Amino acid sequence: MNGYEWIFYGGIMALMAVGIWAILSRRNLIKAIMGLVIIETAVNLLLVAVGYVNDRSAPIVNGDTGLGDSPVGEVVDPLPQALVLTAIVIGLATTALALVAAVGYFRSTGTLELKSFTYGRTDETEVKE
Amino acid sequence: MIAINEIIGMVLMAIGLLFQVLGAFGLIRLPDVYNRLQAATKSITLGAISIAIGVGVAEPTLLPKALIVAFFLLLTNPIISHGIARAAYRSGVPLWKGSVIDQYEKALERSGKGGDPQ
Amino acid sequence: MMERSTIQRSLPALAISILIAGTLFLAFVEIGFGENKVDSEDAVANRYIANGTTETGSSNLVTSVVVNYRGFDTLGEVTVLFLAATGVGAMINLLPEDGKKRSKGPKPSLIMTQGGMLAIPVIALFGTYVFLHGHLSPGGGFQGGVIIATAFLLYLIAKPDAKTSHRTLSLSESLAGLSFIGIGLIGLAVSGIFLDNVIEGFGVLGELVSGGLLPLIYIAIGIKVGSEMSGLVEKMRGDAS
Amino acid sequence: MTVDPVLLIVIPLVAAFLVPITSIFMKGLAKWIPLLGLIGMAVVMALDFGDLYDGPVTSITGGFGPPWGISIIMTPFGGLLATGMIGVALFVMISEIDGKKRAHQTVYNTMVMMATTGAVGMVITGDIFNMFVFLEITAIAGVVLAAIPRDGHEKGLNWRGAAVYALVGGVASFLVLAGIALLYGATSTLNIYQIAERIEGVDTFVVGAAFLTMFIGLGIESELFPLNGWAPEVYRGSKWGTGSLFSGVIGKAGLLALLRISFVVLSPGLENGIVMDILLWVGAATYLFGEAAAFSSKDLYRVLGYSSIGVFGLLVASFSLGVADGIRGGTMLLLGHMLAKPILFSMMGFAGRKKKGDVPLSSLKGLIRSSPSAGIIMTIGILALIGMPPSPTFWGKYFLFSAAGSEGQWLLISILIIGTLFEAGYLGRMLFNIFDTRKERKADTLPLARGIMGALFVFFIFLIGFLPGPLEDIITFVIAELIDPLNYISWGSI
Repeated sequence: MNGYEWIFYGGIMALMAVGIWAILSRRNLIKAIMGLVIIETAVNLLLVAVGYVNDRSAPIVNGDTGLGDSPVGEVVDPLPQALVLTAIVIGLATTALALVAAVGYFRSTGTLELKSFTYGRTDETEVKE
Repeated sequence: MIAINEIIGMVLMAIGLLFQVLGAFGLIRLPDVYNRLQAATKSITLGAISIAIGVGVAEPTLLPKALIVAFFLLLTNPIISHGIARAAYRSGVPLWKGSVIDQYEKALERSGKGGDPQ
Repeated sequence: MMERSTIQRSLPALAISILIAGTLFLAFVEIGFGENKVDSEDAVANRYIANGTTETGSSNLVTSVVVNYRGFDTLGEVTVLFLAATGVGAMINLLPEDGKKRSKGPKPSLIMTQGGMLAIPVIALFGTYVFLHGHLSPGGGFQGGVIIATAFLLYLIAKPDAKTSHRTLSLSESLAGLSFIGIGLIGLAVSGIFLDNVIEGFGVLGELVSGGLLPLIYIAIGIKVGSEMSGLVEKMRGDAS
Repeated sequence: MTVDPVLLIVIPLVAAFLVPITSIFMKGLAKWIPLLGLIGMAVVMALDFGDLYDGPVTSITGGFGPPWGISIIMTPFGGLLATGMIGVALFVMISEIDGKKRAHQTVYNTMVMMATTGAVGMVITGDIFNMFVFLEITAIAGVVLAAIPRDGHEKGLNWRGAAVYALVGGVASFLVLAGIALLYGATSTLNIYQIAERIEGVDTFVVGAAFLTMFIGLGIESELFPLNGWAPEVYRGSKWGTGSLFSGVIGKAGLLALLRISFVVLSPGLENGIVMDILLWVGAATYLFGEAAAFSSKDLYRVLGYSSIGVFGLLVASFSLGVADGIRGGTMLLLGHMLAKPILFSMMGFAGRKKKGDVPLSSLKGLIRSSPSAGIIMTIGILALIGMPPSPTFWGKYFLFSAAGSEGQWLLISILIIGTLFEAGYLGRMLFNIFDTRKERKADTLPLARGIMGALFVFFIFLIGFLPGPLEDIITFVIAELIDPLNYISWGSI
């Protein structure tokens, strides 16, 4: 326990709470998608935070970081950074598809409001036999 | 003992940070798109360049890279903000009602409808 | 003044979000921040940090994890991007007409065209640099590909009437994806393990030619991501015109 | 004979990347490339299936064994499920071959194949982050599938379904990722078997939080109550094939992931039995909710959608009883549902294909006379879903009831009976409509491919119903995987 948990994890979880809250309470699709993006950001930050090791540098050995050499064995955990790379791409794909679906919903109904997120709504049309 | 270049770098970074904060503040407080663009480009470009050079001064190995970053910020930021402002104007975003002058409208009139004043 | 129904929805939502985020927060505080877990023999990352450079020949350890130790994930990631590009294209074709006539906008101004043309080659060069040096410096195929796609986007902004070849884009996308899988299948054929780095001892650590098959895979990824993101931009333009 | 199971993933990916090239040079061929990919998967699966009788089939990727690289562990449970998924996908794709030109057929076929690939990947991978990647492949293919409307159906419901699923699925997957970050922080590893090994040393609260995120995330994917609000929207607006894929492939993959993470990985780290209890009652509630909602719906697509939700609840409940007979019953129910539901979706899609908008129950009216083959196949499908002997569902419910009885779970039994009554109610109404020949209806021939696939699945229903014996060896492994985490741990550490 060194106090940093409160700053990093607290900030990340505040973001997460904002995102979940936005999705649950807003019926406007665009606002809900914003909530989704905020959650993505929070989780990506979370992964990087989990991999951090105090007083160590970027996981590039003898590399061209401009900050001098990082000797073997003296770097932070590279695995979560690799996972974040994947998670970012996945987040991008999800957001793009959600946005196109929102455009489609808007064009076919003229509104971005999801009237009801739940079941039981019937607007069955009479079908001609 | 902190080296003199580090102090200069720190000061530059602090100035840059100040401009960044002011820019962000302006982005929230100013009334319309065009005014907000002012805050978003002028003060934030200055802030970013100042931070970049500050980093370069404090850590001399990074100076060439910092200068390149500053150069490209200087090149791209004004172009893009110009593009955004123009697109906003062309798609009919209104000016703030307290605006006193609209030179682009006059230029458009002078060059004929739909034409492009160069 | 919020409507009544908004408040009714907001409060339970607030409760749920605070519950989830709060639980996670307490759990992560329990795990701790910045503690050194990677030096213990149990951690998988211990091997990546200690032997990553010798086992894969890449000085960027993130690259060695992304392309070599966990290359299968990266294949999945490329597939996700491919699916997103295909899916967005298909969904844009499915979009109903909204009845609005879109007039062609005015030409971009001189500043935009000239400034864009000045920046595009530099950006494209930088993107290529980033994915070619993925095993040496920060960055790699994904980042490089995205940078190249920004050059393409800038080109479309500077010259909205420019003709782009959809054919070339999807051809390079497909071929890059197939060559990624092909490199993996070489491993399967030679040593019986998919995506095995069969020539890992090749080259000197820290130089451009090193890391075995790793740079080749990252080049394929770079080309694939670049053409996919460009294709995405191009499809969206097709809708707007 | 053993083939590297990684080919189950690689072959469809090659096919997917080939689609753009083919559509440039040979446009007519492009829409059948995904079918070739699926057939390739089926061949690999058929070659590997025999080995599942001796235990899991494993493989490593990337040149490093577990825990450093990503390993593939096709347990007999995963293999059985993967076989069923590939079967459902083939059913969906082949049934559409009828010489008619359909819009967006290439994209639809590609997405069907990729959703199946992602689902198969989720059940055979041995790495928790890799499972997340495959979950995303499935979810993204699912969004695109949900956005493709039925032929001639233009009401915007497909967009609503796609948007809602994209949102909810996105939240689900990022909660799963947060859970993965938590597990990685706590155990410093990503391999499922190794997390299971180390979970007992982890703080109970951390494991509980991981269970919370995993339960919400994977519960959304497997349509568990109360996280299933999105599902009827998707079923309602999309094609019948999309409905069968969501109920037979995508949801099933989420289900197995949820069961594996809960029972194999997290359960030993928590207080004894609490995970089972939670899942048992969530499953029972889902069953009751799904069947009741199906009973009171009028649109056939939604009836079948809610019915699938109910079955997911039933499956979770029977697997979480934690006794051998419960798991045996669950496996049989799983197979029965995977065989019967696509038949119902397909025949219902055929009967209601001329309807714009929702498809009412009355569109089945007189099906037995207008198209006798469709009527007979659908009748058998309905009876198999209720659990008439001899069908897999009959065996499933038989084992489930005996397991619940021997455990003394009388509340569960009464819930099961009430749910089954609801089920019989709406399925009976469908039967009644099929045999209602009072009104004349024009003759309607079932397309050949659709009829053949339906008959094939009917054949499988009878085969498993009459001869459940040969599956017993595999079911033994299923029970071993879910009851004792040590089995999975020993399979995983190759």
